[in-house]
Amino acid sequence: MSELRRPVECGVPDSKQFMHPALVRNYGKWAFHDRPRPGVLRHVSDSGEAVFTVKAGTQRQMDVHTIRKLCDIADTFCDGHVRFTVRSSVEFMTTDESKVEALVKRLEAEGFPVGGTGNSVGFISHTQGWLHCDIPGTDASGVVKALMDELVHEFKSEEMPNRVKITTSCCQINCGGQGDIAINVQHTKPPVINHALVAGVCERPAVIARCPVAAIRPALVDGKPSLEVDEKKCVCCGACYPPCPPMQINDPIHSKIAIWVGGKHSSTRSKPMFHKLVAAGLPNNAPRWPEVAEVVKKILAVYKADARAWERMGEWIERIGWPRFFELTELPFTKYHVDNWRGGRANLNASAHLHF
Amino acid sequence: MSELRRPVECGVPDSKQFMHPALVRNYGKWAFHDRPRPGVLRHVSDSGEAVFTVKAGTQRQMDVHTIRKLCDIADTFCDGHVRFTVRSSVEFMTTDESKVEALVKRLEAEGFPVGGTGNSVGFISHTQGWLHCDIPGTDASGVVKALMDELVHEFKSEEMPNRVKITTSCCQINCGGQGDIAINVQHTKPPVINHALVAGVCERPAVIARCPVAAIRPALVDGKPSLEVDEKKCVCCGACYPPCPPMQINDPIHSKIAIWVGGKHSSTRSKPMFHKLVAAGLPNNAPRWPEVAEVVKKILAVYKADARAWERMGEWIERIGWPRFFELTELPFTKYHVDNWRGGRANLNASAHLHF
Amino acid sequence: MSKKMPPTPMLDQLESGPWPSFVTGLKRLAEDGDKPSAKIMQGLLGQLEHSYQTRKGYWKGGTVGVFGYGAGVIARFSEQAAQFPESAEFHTLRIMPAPGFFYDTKTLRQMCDIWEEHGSGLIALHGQSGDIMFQGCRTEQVQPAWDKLNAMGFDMGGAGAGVRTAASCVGPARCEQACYDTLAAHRAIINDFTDDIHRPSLPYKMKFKFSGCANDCANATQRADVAILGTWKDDMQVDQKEVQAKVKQLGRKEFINQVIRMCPTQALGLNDDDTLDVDNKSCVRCMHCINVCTKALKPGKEKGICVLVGGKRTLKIGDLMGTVLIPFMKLETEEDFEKLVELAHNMLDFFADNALEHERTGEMIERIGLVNYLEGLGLELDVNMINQPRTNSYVRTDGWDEEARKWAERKTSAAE
Amino acid sequence: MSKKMPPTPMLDQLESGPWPSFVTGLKRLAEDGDKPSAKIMQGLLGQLEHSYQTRKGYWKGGTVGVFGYGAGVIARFSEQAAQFPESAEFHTLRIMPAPGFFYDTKTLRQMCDIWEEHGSGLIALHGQSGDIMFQGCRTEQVQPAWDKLNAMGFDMGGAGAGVRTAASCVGPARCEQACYDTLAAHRAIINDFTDDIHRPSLPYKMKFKFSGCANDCANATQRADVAILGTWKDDMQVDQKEVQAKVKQLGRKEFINQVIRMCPTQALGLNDDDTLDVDNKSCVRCMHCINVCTKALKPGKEKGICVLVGGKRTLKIGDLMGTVLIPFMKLETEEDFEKLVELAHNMLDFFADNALEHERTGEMIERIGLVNYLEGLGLELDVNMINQPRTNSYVRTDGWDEEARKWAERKTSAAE
Repeated sequence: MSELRRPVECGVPDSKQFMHPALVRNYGKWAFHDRPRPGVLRHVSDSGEAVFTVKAGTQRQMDVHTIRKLCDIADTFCDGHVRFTVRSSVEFMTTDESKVEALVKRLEAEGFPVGGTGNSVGFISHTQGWLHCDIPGTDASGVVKALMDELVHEFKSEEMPNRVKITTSCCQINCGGQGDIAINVQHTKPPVINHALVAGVCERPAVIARCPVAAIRPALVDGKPSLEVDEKKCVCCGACYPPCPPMQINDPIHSKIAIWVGGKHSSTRSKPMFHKLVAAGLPNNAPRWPEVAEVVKKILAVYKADARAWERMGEWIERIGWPRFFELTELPFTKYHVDNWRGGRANLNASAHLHF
Repeated sequence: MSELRRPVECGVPDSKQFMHPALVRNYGKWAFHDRPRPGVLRHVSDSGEAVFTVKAGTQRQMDVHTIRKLCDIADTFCDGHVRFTVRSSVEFMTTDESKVEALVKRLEAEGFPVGGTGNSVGFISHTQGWLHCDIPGTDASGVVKALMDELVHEFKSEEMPNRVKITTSCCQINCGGQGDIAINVQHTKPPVINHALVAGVCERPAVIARCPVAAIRPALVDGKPSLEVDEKKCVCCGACYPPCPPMQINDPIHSKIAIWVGGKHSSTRSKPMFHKLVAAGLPNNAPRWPEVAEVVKKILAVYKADARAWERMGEWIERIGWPRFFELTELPFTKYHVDNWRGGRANLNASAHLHF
Repeated sequence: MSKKMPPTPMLDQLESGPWPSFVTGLKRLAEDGDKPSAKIMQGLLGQLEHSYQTRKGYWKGGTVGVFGYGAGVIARFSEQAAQFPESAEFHTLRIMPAPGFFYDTKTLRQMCDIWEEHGSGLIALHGQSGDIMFQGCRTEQVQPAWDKLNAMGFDMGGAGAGVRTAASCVGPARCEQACYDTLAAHRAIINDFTDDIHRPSLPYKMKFKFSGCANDCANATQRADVAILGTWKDDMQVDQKEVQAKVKQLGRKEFINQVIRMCPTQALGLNDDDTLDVDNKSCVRCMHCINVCTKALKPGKEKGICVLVGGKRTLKIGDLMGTVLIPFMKLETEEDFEKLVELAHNMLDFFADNALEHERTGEMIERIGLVNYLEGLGLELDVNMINQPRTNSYVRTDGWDEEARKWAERKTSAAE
Repeated sequence: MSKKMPPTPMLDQLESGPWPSFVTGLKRLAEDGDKPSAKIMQGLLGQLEHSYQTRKGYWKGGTVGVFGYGAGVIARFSEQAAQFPESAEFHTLRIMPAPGFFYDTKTLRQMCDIWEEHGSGLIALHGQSGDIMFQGCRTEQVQPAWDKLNAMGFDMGGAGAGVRTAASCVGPARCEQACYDTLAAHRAIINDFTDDIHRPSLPYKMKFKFSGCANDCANATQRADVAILGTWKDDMQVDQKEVQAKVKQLGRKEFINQVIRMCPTQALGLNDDDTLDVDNKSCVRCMHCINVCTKALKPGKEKGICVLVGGKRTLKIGDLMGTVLIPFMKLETEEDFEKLVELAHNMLDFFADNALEHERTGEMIERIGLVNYLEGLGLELDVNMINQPRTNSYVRTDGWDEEARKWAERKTSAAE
């Protein structure tokens, strides 16, 4: 065996070497932008030069053939330059307005929906799921594909009151982060413990420390050191499962899907908001999760019809009030919606502000 | 000794027997109101009848001679009817517009400032203090008299952006409640314990339970059961003093005055707000508390100059931002302003909303 | 001037200035010739001056009462009795006024006469709880003073761990914004709770306050365990002609600034013809636009109350605002009032059974959770009770389907 | 079709529909004749179908790495190796892209070739942290694949308890709203932290994200321990002619609704001549009006950054948004960038020294208090760090005068 190579610890490369020359030319000198049509952006620089960007959706988990196909398009239309967005859309840039229409057509023809600009539903940010994760409750890629099939019109048009960011998470760690709509696994039963394996696999004090509600304690089971869960305290979050795989939290029946709405990272208008629970108990129904799709589509339809221009999901609900949200979406309101976590009192209505 | 009389448990009397007949006539039938001048309200009923109310300040703690003087005025102008407000102002009502001017003059001549209507500084709600309370850190009546002497112009005019409710509290129980400005005693040293008396006077477990930070524990001092305070934990709130007078919290030097702003009970526009700490460490400087008056006057002057129509103190600050509040009032901003009580994270700025 | 007058150099400084001086009043009482009240006041002035000099209070509590009642007299014994013997006992009688603090002069004069004879002549109108505070009474004078006040038709207020004296805004007596009869509600509740006022046996105090609208002039939201606020369910009333007049008066830009822009839920728009576009579904009944445009705008016609629960001051867990318990109920018929009184009793009973010693209702709810409180009272969950649903996934939801079914049933039966 | 293709009836249902199908991509790879990647994919498809059938995941972690680094490879071993031996090892290489996810096709094609040879041919563009995820690699192919990717000028991303790969918005490369050079800042920080990325030894992960303005397109506020957001200090730039054009385009009422009424601090007024009245002192740099009026409005000229600290996801204490640590600093000169990198190092060092095991920065600050964190970093307290001052009196303030003196000194020295 030959000697191993020391890594070149080079960090991230300079982006300018990969950028379209028009972006390099006008770097930091942009005057304004507008959107000639859904899926297309126009950025105009101080010099008057305009750059057109055509944006299209991808499957994120791409085979090399798909990537090469995108490269072919970039070579044909954009002098071999391409970029991706935070939400895995692909963007093609050109200074030649006459190429835009052909580029849009080509992308659509190759199966990449053009859109995701302005007040549209963007691609759903997601995690690895059954394809690659070691603790997943569901398969993010599948949920996202199934949903985007249903929402493709909203991706390709700009008919929403404001942009809609949807996220998914395959466990309650909430890798997907905050979203206008978040589709997250919600376990409903305490972990099932394989006591024979705990001592060998798990660092017990560390596992105990991970529990947010102090529901785990050391125990001797069949003469072996193990862990036990106080099931009255347990909130079924699965925090103990990653550090201790014998504490299996995933269950084909009892690991459900919950829907959260109104999360927002931006400080635009309102301060950033956490998403709020609106539906739970939905079945983890692979391969197309129709029950989840139904709830998401209903929420989007109501938001689209009722919200005003520029209101993000959470802002719209703050204006119309949660009573009206539950009324319009026809979702049940239950005791589980009432926050009982630390500081939950802040989520009670301490005012005479009422919506009827 | 004669036999004792059983009380007639009659509850509160019906108000209508004491009301001006015009109020009884138009009870529940009012159309609108306006304010012909500061200190005077006009209420018009559906029938078109108008009732004029003249409002004046009192000292709240009244000797019988003062009350009889008010009665004389009510007999002269209002057919013997009078009412008081929640904030101890006195109100005289008449349907005869021609009497209003004379009534105003008479009240002013008798030493009762006419005002307190609309967007004025109302009378300062206060507690009993050294005059009657068993745990007071200061004398509310004195603080209020000293301050109202300084603020009388703002009581008599309607020059504030919105109404200003000032409250005082002689200890951290905060009897005065929330206010646009709250002037409250803030102790700065742990209680001084007379260990000889604790066992005899205090129910020790109850005292321990009262402490919000669990800083009190049982102790044997000089062979006697007593209580001791963990001075590193103690927040000097004085909660232990009422149930255990030997735990003396009041101190002529170390019991200071703190100023809080932006409290609001109403749900008008914004939801109700708690007042926020802005100044502390002010001396308990009887009989006229000039240092307190200076801070209060400064805050009011800045609010008056800078706030927009209808902004209550707390709403104004939310708009201009706390950085500007501290800049305009020239008050120091310190680590003590940063909330470190349970849930205090909610009072950190979790956004990119910045005021420069 | 009587030679008994103590020197009061510090208090004297509170006699000057434009605001009515309580010190001047105290001194006038102390100078009242040979009246018993004068003696008490001489002692009191001496002790109060001593407090100002030393920056310390000198009263301690104790137990003084009247026959048949367990509360209502605030006992004060001086720790400086040797130095100021005349005011060694300086108790307060708490007497409940008529709701809305209405008086005729006959009543007030009679009260003055009684207090000059049996007390110090010092009366606070009113205490923070809403009582008439007859301040400064020797122990043996408490019962005779009370007998006379009670004979006038007045009753004693609350103190200690019981129901306390209530307070209400002026309400329909003189306000077009009142959405219910605050004075009647005040009287209906308090007069049904006299036993709990006069014989306190609760874990801690319980307060009711009544405001006719969201302006909350009675400061109920934070200052009462049970805050009863007026509101309405239908659309607000708009007189578009008066709106146009207001736009003209303020000017367009200022009208936008003062009315449109300040609506907390952006429920108002200004049409190009200067009429108002009201989105009543977004309106939260906050009263702002109605306050600005008193002639043009009014609450709707389907008026009623909402009930907030749990307001309190600092000790022990920090100040709390009340939170919504009943988003809306009518309060017009006798049955409506009975329903409200029944709710109040249920709230008191649950509090009596479940609160810890010295725990206020709001603290109890914080400890046990709103959902358990609702279950205890047999009240339905309503979305108006929350600001927003939970933001945290730490909850065990395996009863979801059952809860969803309950909600669906409620909705169906409500629709029927 | 190769006879090795496993039956995938459930996955097949994800091939239909308008959105690009990852399943179709996986199958195409599995059908790639005799390429090594085809075999891996056949196994992977079998196991994934099994997951869909049983609703369970079957990967377990482990330790696989490259020479010289302690992180960057996510090891995956199948718990169903006997049934699906071809994909028994299915590791991921995390590779950091250029800031802003810019590529030329030469680079992408080269990456594809490498991954077809050494891996499964499946690449995610990009992972949630912002890495290129080369997914599906056998253990012995990890080093050769890495050698080639590294030779291209790319480096490995973060994993485990170290600094993680960063993400940034498109920034000045193609956005007029960017208030600083997000791509340069991203590169400056990450390339100074390669040791902490590649040899993780922190209590838990640490993430940096870069957004050019409050729109936060990089989702930094909640998704990064250190969020660097663009802002400005002077007045926003207004082109009143373009404002008037926008009013004309939307109509007056709609302009009021969409712009004036939606400003979070009511900092905008509409003058009678349809120009904008901006109260810059009340403006919080939220970007809303600028988003609506891209031609008329722009950030000010005195641009810079603010730094938020402590964003994170649910475990352990619940999701946290970052809170303000540095309200404003310039980021233009080399010295400015050095200052930022130094701050980042100080934050990392303090975190390394003071956080508990598996505690994120935000949780540490929650535990020790912001004031102690600031003291630890030697940073000054600033009013922009708070939403509002404390509302609760439970604090011992006997050092007040000293703290007030410090503040006065700072103000004086700032004025000089």
